[in-house]
Amino acid sequence: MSFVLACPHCGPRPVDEFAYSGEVTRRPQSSPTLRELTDYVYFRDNVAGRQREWWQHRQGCGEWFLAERDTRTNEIISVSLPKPGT
Amino acid sequence: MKEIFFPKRMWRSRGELKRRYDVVIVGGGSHGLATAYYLAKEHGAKSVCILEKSYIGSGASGRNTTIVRSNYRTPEGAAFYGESVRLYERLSKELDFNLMFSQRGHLTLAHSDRALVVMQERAEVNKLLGIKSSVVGPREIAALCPELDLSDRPTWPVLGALFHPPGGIIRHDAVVWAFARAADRRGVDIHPYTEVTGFQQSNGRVTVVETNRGRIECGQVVSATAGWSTLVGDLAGVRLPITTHILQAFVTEPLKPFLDVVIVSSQLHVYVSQTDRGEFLIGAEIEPYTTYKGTGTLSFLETSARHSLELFPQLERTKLLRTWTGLCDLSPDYSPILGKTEVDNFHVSTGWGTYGFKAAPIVGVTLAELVATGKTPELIAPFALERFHTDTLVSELAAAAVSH
Amino acid sequence: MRLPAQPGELIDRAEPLGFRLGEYRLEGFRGDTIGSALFANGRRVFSRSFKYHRPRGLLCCSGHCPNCMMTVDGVPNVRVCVEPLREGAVVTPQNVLGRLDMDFLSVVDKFGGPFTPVGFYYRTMIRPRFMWPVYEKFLRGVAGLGRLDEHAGHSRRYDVEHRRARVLVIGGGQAGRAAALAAATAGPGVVLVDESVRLADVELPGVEVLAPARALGIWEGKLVPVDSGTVLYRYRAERIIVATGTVEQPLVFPGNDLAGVMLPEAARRLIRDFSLRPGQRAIVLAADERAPEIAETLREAGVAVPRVVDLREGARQLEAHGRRGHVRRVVVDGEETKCDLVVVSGGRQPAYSLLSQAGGRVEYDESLKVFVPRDLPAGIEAVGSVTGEGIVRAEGAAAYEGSGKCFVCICEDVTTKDVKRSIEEGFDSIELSKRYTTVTMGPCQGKLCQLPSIHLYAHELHTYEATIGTTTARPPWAPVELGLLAGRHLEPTRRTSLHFRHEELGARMMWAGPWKRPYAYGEHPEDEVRTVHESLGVIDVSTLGKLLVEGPEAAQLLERLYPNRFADLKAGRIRYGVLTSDGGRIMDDGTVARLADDLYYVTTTSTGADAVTAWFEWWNAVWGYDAEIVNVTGALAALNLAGPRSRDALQRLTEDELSADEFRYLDAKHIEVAGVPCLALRIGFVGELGYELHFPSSAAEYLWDRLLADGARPFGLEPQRILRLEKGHVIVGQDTDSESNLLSAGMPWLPKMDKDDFVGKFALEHFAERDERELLVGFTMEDDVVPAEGAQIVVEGQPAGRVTSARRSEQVGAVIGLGWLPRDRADAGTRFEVRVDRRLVGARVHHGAFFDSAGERMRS
Amino acid sequence: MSALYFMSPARCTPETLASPLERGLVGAPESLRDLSPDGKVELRGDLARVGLAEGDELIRLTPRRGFLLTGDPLAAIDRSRANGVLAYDMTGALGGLAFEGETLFRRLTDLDPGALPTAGGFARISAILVRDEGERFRAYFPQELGHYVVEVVLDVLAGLAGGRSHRA
Repeated sequence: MSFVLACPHCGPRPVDEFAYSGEVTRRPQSSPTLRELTDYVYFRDNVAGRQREWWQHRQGCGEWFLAERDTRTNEIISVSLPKPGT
Repeated sequence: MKEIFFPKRMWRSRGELKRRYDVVIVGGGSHGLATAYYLAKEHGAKSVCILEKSYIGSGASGRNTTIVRSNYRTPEGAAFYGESVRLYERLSKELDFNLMFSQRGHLTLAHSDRALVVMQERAEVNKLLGIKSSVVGPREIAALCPELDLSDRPTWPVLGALFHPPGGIIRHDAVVWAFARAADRRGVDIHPYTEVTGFQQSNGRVTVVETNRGRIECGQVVSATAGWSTLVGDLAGVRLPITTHILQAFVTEPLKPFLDVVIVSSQLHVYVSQTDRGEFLIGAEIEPYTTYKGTGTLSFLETSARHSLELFPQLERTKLLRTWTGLCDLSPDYSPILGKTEVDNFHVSTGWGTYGFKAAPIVGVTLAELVATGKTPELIAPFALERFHTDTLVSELAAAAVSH
Repeated sequence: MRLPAQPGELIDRAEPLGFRLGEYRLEGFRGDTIGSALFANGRRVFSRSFKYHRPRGLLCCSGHCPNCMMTVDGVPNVRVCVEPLREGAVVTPQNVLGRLDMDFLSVVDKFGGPFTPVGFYYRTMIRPRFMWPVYEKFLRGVAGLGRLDEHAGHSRRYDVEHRRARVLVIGGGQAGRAAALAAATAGPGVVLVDESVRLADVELPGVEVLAPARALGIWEGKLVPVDSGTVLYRYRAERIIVATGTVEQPLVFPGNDLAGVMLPEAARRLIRDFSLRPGQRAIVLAADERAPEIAETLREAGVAVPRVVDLREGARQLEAHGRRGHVRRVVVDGEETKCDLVVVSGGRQPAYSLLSQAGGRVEYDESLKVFVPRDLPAGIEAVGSVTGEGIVRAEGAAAYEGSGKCFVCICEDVTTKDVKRSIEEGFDSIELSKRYTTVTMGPCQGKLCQLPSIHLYAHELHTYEATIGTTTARPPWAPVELGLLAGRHLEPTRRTSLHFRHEELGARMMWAGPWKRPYAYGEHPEDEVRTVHESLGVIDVSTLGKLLVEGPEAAQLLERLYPNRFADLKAGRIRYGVLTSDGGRIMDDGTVARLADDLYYVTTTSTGADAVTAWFEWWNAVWGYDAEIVNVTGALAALNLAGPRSRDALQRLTEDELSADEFRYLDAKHIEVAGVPCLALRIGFVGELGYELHFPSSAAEYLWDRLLADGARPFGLEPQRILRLEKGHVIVGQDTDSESNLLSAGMPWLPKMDKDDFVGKFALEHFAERDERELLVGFTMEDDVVPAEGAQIVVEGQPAGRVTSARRSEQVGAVIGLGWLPRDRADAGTRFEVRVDRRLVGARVHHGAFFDSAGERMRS
Repeated sequence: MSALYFMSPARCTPETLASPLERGLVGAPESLRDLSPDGKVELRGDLARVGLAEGDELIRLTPRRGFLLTGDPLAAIDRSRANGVLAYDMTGALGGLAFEGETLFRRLTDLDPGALPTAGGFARISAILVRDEGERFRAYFPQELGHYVVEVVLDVLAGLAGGRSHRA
């Protein structure tokens, strides 16, 4: 068990209940160059610091949400529900 | 041998930074030190330094589970690691330091027929490349490792295994120290507690390395900083396809010899070996989320203890003594990223996931050649960073999960 | 042997317990530890040391050091000083060649010194190379401590219990008890954990006392696992108060490891807890203020104390000598005293480990000369001597001079000479030297050697302890049995509603992803294949992932998730779909049936259900279509009824019309079968006329029984694999891997590139512009050999491709398969070679199905 | 007729139905009760608009996702859908087990027994946990894991009773 993550609906739960889906990326809008595409598919900021990332409360309510976490300390700064289409 | 009676310094004590080095290697782990050593030995490089932010071997080199093997899935990977094992076999003698390379055989267990197929594929690729590797059934496993629970009692009974006789364990710290000593004796300056804080560039080349102890002009730069390679890359403006994760391991209290071979189970996400000191060394898979915080997790201890006992129920009253974590740089295809980048004289060794230690000597040989000649050796050409721009990956994923 | 009853002694003299030490039968009392009982029987040597095999006796008597490790009832490395005595216990010494008091391996101690300095193994046994395995075998043999019983295991039951505490107090000394009582005034939920058996009966109003039990660490989220023997209590606390006190530190001087050299607490426990006299004639050596108090305790127990040395007065030379490992005399600055007990106090080091794990900083306190915890994280507090409070500064040499081996680290047999040598050799940081000398890496994990070794480093390097710093404190605080961490061994196993029917029918069950599935029902899977071709087979496909996608924008969602088109699919019709990643790689496949304008029924592979559900949900969280995704995998059983007789057989169980005109290939219909409402899909993975029935899982056994009674013969996964291979159907994840895409895997017809967008479209656009290096194609073997799945396709001696599926097919009359071939060898009819059992066997590329290539049978 | 009528065990002839826990619970203590046949409906949409019948129990997982435990799932589905809330019959999807004892609960899950009902980790799988009066609990979990759950619960009970395993 590692750090505790607060699900927007269920509250604080051990991180093992959640699925992690990586840092928030920007999908190219239309027919990107190969370079733009591979940058989106493979390359990551991988910051040591505050990172916006996707989580799903897989073992609980099932919601996908966004968290802002400091990757140096695993401190969760905030969680929020996604605003689709943005 | 005579150093037993007449102790001699392994390396010079930390000196002042010189104003300029031809080659600046960032990272004083097995990769950086090996590169420095081969640069000096094979290419006569006279002006090489290592910058290490902590003590040498403080990162992944000193935190791995010391397993060495070459039974990879891709022909590119198997050929590369095959050469690494061959180098390791000669290394104690070459460096006159006993690395205690214990080639006691490596068994990757299959608990499903799907896993057996993947092993079959690895075995076939390996055989074609001259690497000893074969799929064995329960009877042969029992002969190789009578201690293993091969009954139907476990939730995931053992169906077969990939047997790799040259695989084994090596004393990881000794590899670091032996390379450091050899590099030092050939004139490489090792600067521990020296952290890189920036790079100055002109005309697409790094010209100056800035550190917490001052600046260095440089000819070429090699970054071999597992765990932190994204951050060092960022300083040079080189974006990498890397995420950073923790990997954990633990040892038990020492026991008399019990387990000779190295046992790995991808299904159970656990690998078990017994060190020459008698400790059982047990590791698992990386944590799924990215982090730079090197604290371990209780669930890792619980899960890997449970899974180890599925394989070796005899260990139930054996006591866990010490745990640790290390940072891993994960690449999208589970193959390393090695060689040139878009900054002309900035080279990387990264993306090793959990496999970096196994490759130290061959990384040293090939990166030294690249730095010295400017040409990418054929053995590492498939692992160029560029493959992620051209989308031609070298996927070890099918063989991955846990394959230590 | 025992002293008169001491106040508060733990032993019950009315209840003697018999036990064995090797061939001797000995006796102790209930309440004794094995260690105290052995001591009462005159035993002074308990073990042999790790490297030099020196005789070792009780040192800490607190379960920290390895000196009393023995094998008890077959369990190695038991610290007998804290292990309760049981009737009939069998105790055997370990790490001994011979007897405890006559260990042949102690030759290493006598003569090995100059040959075996620190790190000697790195310098030796290098040449000749072929001898190393022989040397190594010897090295391994002499290393290690206890011997594991290879037949042990499953001897104990371990459980895990999750608990919560408002306030968790760790350590039941004065400070801990006071803190617990104070916390209890604010309400319930206060728990106090202590290692001592003495706390077991202590009553503190409003406090739950858990003892003897040991907090193993403080993990993120204020998670504290507590070891109580066979139950691991996982506490989640709102507030944690650490009151772990201090650990007594030994002194470093020649002979400091002889049996009879003890820490004050060891002597005190022997006297107070077990009414034992720790020796007859004692010398007290203290670097702190405790010398008079220790001497007083000893004298009260009838021990003669001829000499009490306060080391703060500046002794320089100090050494102990012994005979056969027992201390006999001590020399201080040239003055010799005979004795059989030396009680040493090197001061007390706060037991800060838990605080440090929790994120607290550890700092050297120059005035106290110990490391103290600072800057604790929120919700974590420290009280009592663990903070440094009440500790008196200890003054003494980092190491006393004299002749003989002088141990900094008892566990690992590391001497001051070793440490000095490591520094000389360049291992000049605490972490480097620790790795080289192994100081602090033994069973006590630095409890007794970290502070002394840091003093020594500081002294040798002419620097300050604060500069040297400590090594990282990592959990666990004390060694813990793997069994306790593991807990119960049961693992989730998914079983279909028909699992027990399969078992009753004698199916060989196998793991398929997270599911158990029948491999085949008999010895000959080909018989089951024949049944499907000739008459009627039925397979349990309940493991298929099943998803509902419903809502006004369900069509748009699927249209964007899949490369092919689903918006134009008519209600009641089915279409095959493949999911790709945004990198264009194949992820999963299955069928999509449109049940109504705004309702789709999606199937996935058996292992893909959860991942595909999460994948759909994630994309929809990004896009926000008005559509719901509901995973109904477990709600529905699914049976695939296949074979030329399937229509007739099914028709007998339903009143709904099944004729070829009414119920066409790729139709989805609601029918009622034997009183069970079903969604029937006319699809044909196995290539014969077939119906896939999806219906409530609770009716599975009933419907299965009815179908079998009507003549359907069950077939398993293996026959299904043969059947689909005959059709050239791909199994995603077997024939494809993480790099396969729709173009290379032979499905260029599938993606609809004129759609505005779909996941993977951008990548496919680029794939279309390049030539794939390799292609997935079918093949037939020239000989009747079946290559292993994974076999290599060889071109000029090099691996050039691989077989992903291969089976012998009666129907085709040949060995057939699928595999990846280089593009220039992938044309139909091209000959290539596969490596089978060390030889190369020819094969020819075959495109399309191997059998009924027009698909007439499944459409019939 | 709803396009999803094949989801509902209630539309099957009653004698065709079986419970996933049936075999596992043979000989089990009476404190364990099989709730698998009870009606369970998954709801998607504005939960405030769900009309509840007497005895219906609504478990809210998110503002737009909930479970309805109901004696008459068919009626509940019709009512919900009429109110614009999507409803799915999950009666066959979820096994259900009632058990007693907070210690048993604590040996199965890290969830806070004071914060039920909720969904979360339970016996290394995912479940919905409900607390009834006193120390009585209910768990609902994927039916394909039903045998496993019963095995785990019986095993823990054996441990609490001082035994080694319910099989040994």
